[in-house]
Amino acid sequence: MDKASLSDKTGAVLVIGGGIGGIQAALDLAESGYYVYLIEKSPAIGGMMAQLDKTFPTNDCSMCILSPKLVACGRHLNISIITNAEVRYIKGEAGNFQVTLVKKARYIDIDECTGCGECAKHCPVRAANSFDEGLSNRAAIYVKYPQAVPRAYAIDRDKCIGCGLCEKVCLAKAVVYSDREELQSINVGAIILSPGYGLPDAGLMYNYGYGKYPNVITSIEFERILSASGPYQGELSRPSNRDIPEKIAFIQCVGSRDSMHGKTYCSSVCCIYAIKEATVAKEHSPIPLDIAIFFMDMRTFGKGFEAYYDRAMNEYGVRFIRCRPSMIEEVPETKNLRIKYETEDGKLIKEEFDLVVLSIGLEPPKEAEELANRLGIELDKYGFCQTGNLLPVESSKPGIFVCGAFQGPKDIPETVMQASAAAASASASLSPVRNSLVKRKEYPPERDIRGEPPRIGVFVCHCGINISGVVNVPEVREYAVTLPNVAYAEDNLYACSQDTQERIKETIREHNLNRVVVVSCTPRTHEPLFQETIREAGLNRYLLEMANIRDQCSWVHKEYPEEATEKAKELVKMAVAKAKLIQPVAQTSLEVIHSGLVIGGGIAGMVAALNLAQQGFEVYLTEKREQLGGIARRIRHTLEGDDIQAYLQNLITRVSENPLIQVYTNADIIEASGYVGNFTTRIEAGANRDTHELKHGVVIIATGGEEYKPSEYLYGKDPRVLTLLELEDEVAKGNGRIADCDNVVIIQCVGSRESNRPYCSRVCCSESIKCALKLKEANAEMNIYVLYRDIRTYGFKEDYYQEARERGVLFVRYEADDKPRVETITEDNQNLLRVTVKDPILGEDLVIDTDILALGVATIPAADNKKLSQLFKVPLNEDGFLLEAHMKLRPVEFATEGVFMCGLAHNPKFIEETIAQAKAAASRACTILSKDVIEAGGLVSLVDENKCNGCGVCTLICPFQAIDIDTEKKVAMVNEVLCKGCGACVSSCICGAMNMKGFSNAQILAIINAS
Amino acid sequence: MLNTDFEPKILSFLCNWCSYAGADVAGISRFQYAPNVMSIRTMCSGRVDPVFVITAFLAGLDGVLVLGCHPGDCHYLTGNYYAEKKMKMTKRLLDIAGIHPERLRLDWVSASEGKRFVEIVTSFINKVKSIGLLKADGEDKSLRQRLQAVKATLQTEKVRWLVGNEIDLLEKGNVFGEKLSPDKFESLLNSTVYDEYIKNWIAILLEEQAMSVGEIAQATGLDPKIISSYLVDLEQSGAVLVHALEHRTPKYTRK
Amino acid sequence: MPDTSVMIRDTAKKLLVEKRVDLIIGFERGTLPLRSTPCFVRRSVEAEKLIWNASCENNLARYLRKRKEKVGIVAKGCDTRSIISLIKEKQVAREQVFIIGVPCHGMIDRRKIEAKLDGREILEADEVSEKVILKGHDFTEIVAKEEFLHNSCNTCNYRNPVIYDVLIGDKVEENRGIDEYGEVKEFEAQSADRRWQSFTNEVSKCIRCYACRNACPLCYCQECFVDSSQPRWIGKTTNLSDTSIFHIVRAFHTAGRCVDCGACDRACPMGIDIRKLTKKIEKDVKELFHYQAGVNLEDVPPLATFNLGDPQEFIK
Amino acid sequence: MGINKMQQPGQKVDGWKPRIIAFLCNWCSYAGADLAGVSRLQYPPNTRIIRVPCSSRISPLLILKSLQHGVDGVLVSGCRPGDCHYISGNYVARRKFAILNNLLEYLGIEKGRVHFAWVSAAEGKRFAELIKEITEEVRALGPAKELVKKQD
Repeated sequence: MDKASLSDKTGAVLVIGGGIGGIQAALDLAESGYYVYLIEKSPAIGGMMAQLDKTFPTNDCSMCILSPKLVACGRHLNISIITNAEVRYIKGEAGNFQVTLVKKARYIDIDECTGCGECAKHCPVRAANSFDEGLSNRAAIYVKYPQAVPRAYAIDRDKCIGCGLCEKVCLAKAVVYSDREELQSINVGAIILSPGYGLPDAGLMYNYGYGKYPNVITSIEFERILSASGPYQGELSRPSNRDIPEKIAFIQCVGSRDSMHGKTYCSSVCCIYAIKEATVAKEHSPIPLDIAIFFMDMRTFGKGFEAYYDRAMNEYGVRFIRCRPSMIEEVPETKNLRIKYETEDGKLIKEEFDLVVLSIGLEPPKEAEELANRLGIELDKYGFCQTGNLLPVESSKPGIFVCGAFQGPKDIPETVMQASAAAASASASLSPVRNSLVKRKEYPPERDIRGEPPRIGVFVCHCGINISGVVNVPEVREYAVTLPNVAYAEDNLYACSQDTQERIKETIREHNLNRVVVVSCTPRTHEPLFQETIREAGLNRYLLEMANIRDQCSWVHKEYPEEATEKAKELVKMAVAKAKLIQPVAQTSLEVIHSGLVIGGGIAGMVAALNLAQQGFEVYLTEKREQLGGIARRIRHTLEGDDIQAYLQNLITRVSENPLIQVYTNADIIEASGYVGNFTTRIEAGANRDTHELKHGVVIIATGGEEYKPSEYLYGKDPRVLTLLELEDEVAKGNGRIADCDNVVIIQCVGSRESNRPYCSRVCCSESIKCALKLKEANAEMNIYVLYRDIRTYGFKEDYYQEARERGVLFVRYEADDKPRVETITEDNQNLLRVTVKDPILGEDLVIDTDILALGVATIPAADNKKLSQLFKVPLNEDGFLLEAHMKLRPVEFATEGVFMCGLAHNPKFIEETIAQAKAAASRACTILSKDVIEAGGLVSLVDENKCNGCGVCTLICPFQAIDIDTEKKVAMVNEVLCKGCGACVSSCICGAMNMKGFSNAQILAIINAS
Repeated sequence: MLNTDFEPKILSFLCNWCSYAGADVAGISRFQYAPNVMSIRTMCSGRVDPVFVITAFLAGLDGVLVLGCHPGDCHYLTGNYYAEKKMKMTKRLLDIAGIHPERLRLDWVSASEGKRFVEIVTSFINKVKSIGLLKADGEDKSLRQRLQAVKATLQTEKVRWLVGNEIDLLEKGNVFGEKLSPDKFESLLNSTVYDEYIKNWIAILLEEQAMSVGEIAQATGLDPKIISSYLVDLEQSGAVLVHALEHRTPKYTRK
Repeated sequence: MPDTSVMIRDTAKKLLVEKRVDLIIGFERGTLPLRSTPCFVRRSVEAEKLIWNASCENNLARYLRKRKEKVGIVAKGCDTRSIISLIKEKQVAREQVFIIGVPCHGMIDRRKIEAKLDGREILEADEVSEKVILKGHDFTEIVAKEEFLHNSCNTCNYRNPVIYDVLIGDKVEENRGIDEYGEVKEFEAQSADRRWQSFTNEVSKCIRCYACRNACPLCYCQECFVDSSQPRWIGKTTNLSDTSIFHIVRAFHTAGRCVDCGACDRACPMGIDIRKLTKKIEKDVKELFHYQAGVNLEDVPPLATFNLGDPQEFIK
Repeated sequence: MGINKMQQPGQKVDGWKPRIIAFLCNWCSYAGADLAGVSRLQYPPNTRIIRVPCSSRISPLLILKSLQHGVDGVLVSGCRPGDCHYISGNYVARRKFAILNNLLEYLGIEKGRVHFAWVSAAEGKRFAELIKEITEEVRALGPAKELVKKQD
């Protein structure tokens, strides 16, 4: 690349779609030195995830984990969120696109709107609330959901009749009827598509009674019903009469694996979300529920999913019925639903349910085609974004990347991984112009307030009438003046308005204030704003305290104005008592070593290393074996037909030739120390076992996985028994003996989904279909039997399952407690390899004398994981795979900052998934490497060395490994870079030596005493 | 069948400048009319708040007559136009509540039309007679509840705002500068009034006792699914909550 | 079988002579009958002072912290459990201590004997196997030792040292068929009012002398929360609320650490039933988290860890 | 100035209103309380919320100090298991609270003075209801008696 074209690039990225994928990509990029435009077609970011109640397989509250990300995005100096916006057209090419956006009129000034909701209360229009899937109603002026970012209302022009009442009641003067659709032109170097997915049309579901019968609902409607902030406030009830549905049926594969409607792919997530909804419903319900899930194959292939499935069945007693019901009809008197189905052994059953939930599939987003046309990218035959199998986040047009369900149905962690991967790809292509467009804020020097007695300024907000409609604000202000150390108090119509910020700054100077108490709304949304204001006035940002007299007072005590006023005063008193004790908090900067260590030289490690190098960082790549390549050396091609050996050779060459990558083979990690930004790792490598001491800012663990060596089914005892990888190798070598076989049997789930190894190995179903198809290619006459428990060809791999069946591969299901039997017998002087399996449909034994028996064996974690988990203080799960910080939103990182993972070390997965995850790990790592310094400090713990006895309880308690015992002084030391400020160590400290800035014992005690 | 054994109690609101003067002329002219009409003088027919009308019904009156100046003659230029909109909406609401809308009549009587005054009064009395007694101060609890729901609906700001701005919205245009078609306005007003009325009705029913969706449906004669939908609104605004669970059926109540 | 005291002396001498330890902590005879007192032996000749009898009640683990030298310690079952707690809390390094484990038959509670003698002064006391011969001015009484043991000894399940480097004599039989938490259960069975009444009665006796704290081998905070002025947690007078909180918090501090050696109980000059609190916490820790303090070196202290399935019925 | 500071502890006075301190973790329960506000769900005004980063920040001593100060009820609420912003803070807290809860009951401190709860960021309604429930429970108990510090 020549210099001129380098400088032509633009250091900004456009992210289209504000769901969790877009949010993650935006945060990664903004943290890595790029300016991000995040556009969202609706009035708020959050996407589908905001609609979910809980998330599998941990049943975490979706909003609890999403909302901090929303807020982080909303506050980021280098993310510009543009809502109600779409792309009109683009010009230019990778590195420099000119994008024209169209911003629909919102009719609300986002900066002025306080989100109080007075307008919606009065609006005369009642419209279906699509956030609740029409199960509740909203006004024509509305906020998408209570936690929305931006938390500003919008007017639905289709519903609004323009009566003007909202303007009349809005005291913030945020309503702007003159707002018009606008075009905005932006320049970006790359584009990331994350428009999410669509849901099937009602028409597709009509056959199931949807739209006809009120008690037939979609899974997303059921999700809203379960949600505590949903239409029924989390009370499980059915729409027809709000009774609790005692008997619920889930019907799987609605709009998936459905050739009638041209949706032959599997939507990948429905099995597991149905299990989630079933178990959550059981937990929610005050009365026992009977829940049945009608399914074809139970596809719980993700990390921890199989155990989740198992719990649903055995602990929660969810009934799993392997059948697609043939008919659903309503019982008119009760509005119950009668389902007719056939059991596996052919019995016809009619059963009545109170509620039927359709587990609907994921479709391409409705706007996919238009978007593709405008951007000039290709879609696949289903309308999802076309990507190369081994280039999972690259669209057909250079410089445009894709992530999430637009690329194919997938769950949240896969989406988050792809989002980070897309960010990594975009970042790699733009690294020369990193940091060229980001904004940095300059502040006046901080005033030294040491030695000054507290002089507190109190600002009491009316919030229009939101507070003062209930609380007597002037009375609160007058009361505040009487409190000790309060030097000044005033009340403001809106504390958060721009003119009040100026007013606060002026007042700080005029009255020489050194602490500020803002008495208004919740610090969760407004603290940063006021912190910023006082910082601009030269005060340390931690010299702020807030009293929440709106969300937690005036809004919730409308009927009791006097008591609300009393409460408000007391909240002010409590805040002032704390404010008196707050101190400036210094933040220190620690330098970051701009290099990374990648452990493991398989595809995962190499892709991660290469991406880091492309992003301009030095990389040490260690591989414990002699050669790079890992387990992929044994894989010839993918199910989709990609040539893995060619890919691998190319990758090895690129890694080996990259000047920024230093490869160590035959390498072992001996010792590791340090923390994020500043690790030191000692390795022994090479034939001579030379010791190297590596200094690096981040670590990526990509130690890979291994093939389970079975003891089952005569493996190792009879040469005709092979693992799938061995069979693949034989086929690829063109072993004539194999092509001549009459019969081949493949047994699935060997060593997986067993009590001692309960997880699903995810890839084996597709691998066996891959082999079966190859064998059919070699010899179409061959009889191939696949003995399986569930066929888990999720996503587009389902098509290959169909193909295999069409080409005559026989699939025979067996039960876990009635496994196939394999024996060698001699008959007619022939040594036969005999497989016997019970055919569940015929109920009889099927006996096959096979020429080859291939085993779909488990993928097991690398033996090294254990050692590395100890060296880098990161956890393993029960199965021995590395355990991420959060199953949903932090799939490649650990609680220990600066340490990341990818590939089979995390869980069994396909190569394309490994590639995406490796890039994701690189992306997350670059958010650290791209900074010169890491800010440490803030509201963190601190140790009183005089009180500490070094007992070490805090080091055990700390989830972030932020505390160590100083071996010399025998006292605890807090690493301020790692400490996240939860305070668990403070309350756990035996000797009272731990304390915490911003929430010190003295401060909390002062609040208690002021209450 | 006409029941003539009773005399309905009628309240009339007379505008100061035309109708009241018209009634005076009727008196001066010694035109005779039935004695069961009480009159209240207002400065303008536009002053007659629909809430007054419902309050009158609740107080036991059987018919309410609102009389103002002829269109174009209003002393305050447009007061009678507003009166027309308000009464139209009130009648609609009465109809929704199952109360004969013709118990309320708006008409025009000029200062000189003594005879017309008597004719209108007489025909209105006869009309109300033909409809029958309302007796909302009597035994019929459901009637009172429905009237209360109507009254509450008439007190909501959104309903008053729409009615008060109807003329402007239709003639001058809305905040976006578009003139609304009468049909569009009508249908919005209808549905707003209906939604508010049903919600108020449910809330009033639940004030008395906790009820399930089925019981509310029975009391209102509406489909349970529709009740369920309005309950969502009421729950979200905090007006109604689940009181208790009877086996699997939740019962709702006011706070 | 040779006398335990003799064996302790021999072991101590040997350890000092071989310079395997720099200091032996053990017991010597006290100045009054039925009393022994901790002694610190640095030279082998001094080892002759060392004794062992049923008045060696003190928990010597109390003296182990902050020593630079290598220490040999005479330790009963409860002492070894305290040592384990201290090792886990990094206050003592295992390799720094040489544990001379002594199986224990229980220690005599002088207060119980004094109560029996009803004010008569003991001038001499001799232990003869399971009996104690008490002599005064004008009396001699022979009592069975087991009737006068400390409460904590009566419920003890670890009479034998849990860890040791050398064991003196043979292991003794552990208590059998005792309900360790009998008293706690009895208390639990009372009405809430009664319980509060008893608790208040007990703590109202407290004179805030902190003897309990000072005797406890695990109360080693540099600054106890009652002495803290930043922040001032509680008042220093005998105000009932302050005193109650002192006792509750001190008890809570021992959660998962207390081995029920009874040192606090013995130290209290006002006879407050401190074990009523600590024993309850011990019981709960065992029932809720399946943890017992000082029984092995491996388990993570219960309040420094968690299980996903920990009990939470009390949480709404 | 507290509403019931004028009276002696332990006395039930007409019109007496219980006072409750609620320690809420910033990420879930405090957010849940905010959501109750945004949703305008009404609950009694007797509770004073103290925001802390995590339920694990709350030590038994802070709870005892609240009781000593004279509040009639204490609530400690954190994220539901699995939701903790700090990964495991609520699990660590749960153990401490289990011991404390048992101990307080053991000492005869009335059940219903000290409450523990999990409230997620989506549970505005639950928060409002929880406060109602606790307020009622505490109201039924009357003014706090045990542990309240009387000036000597």
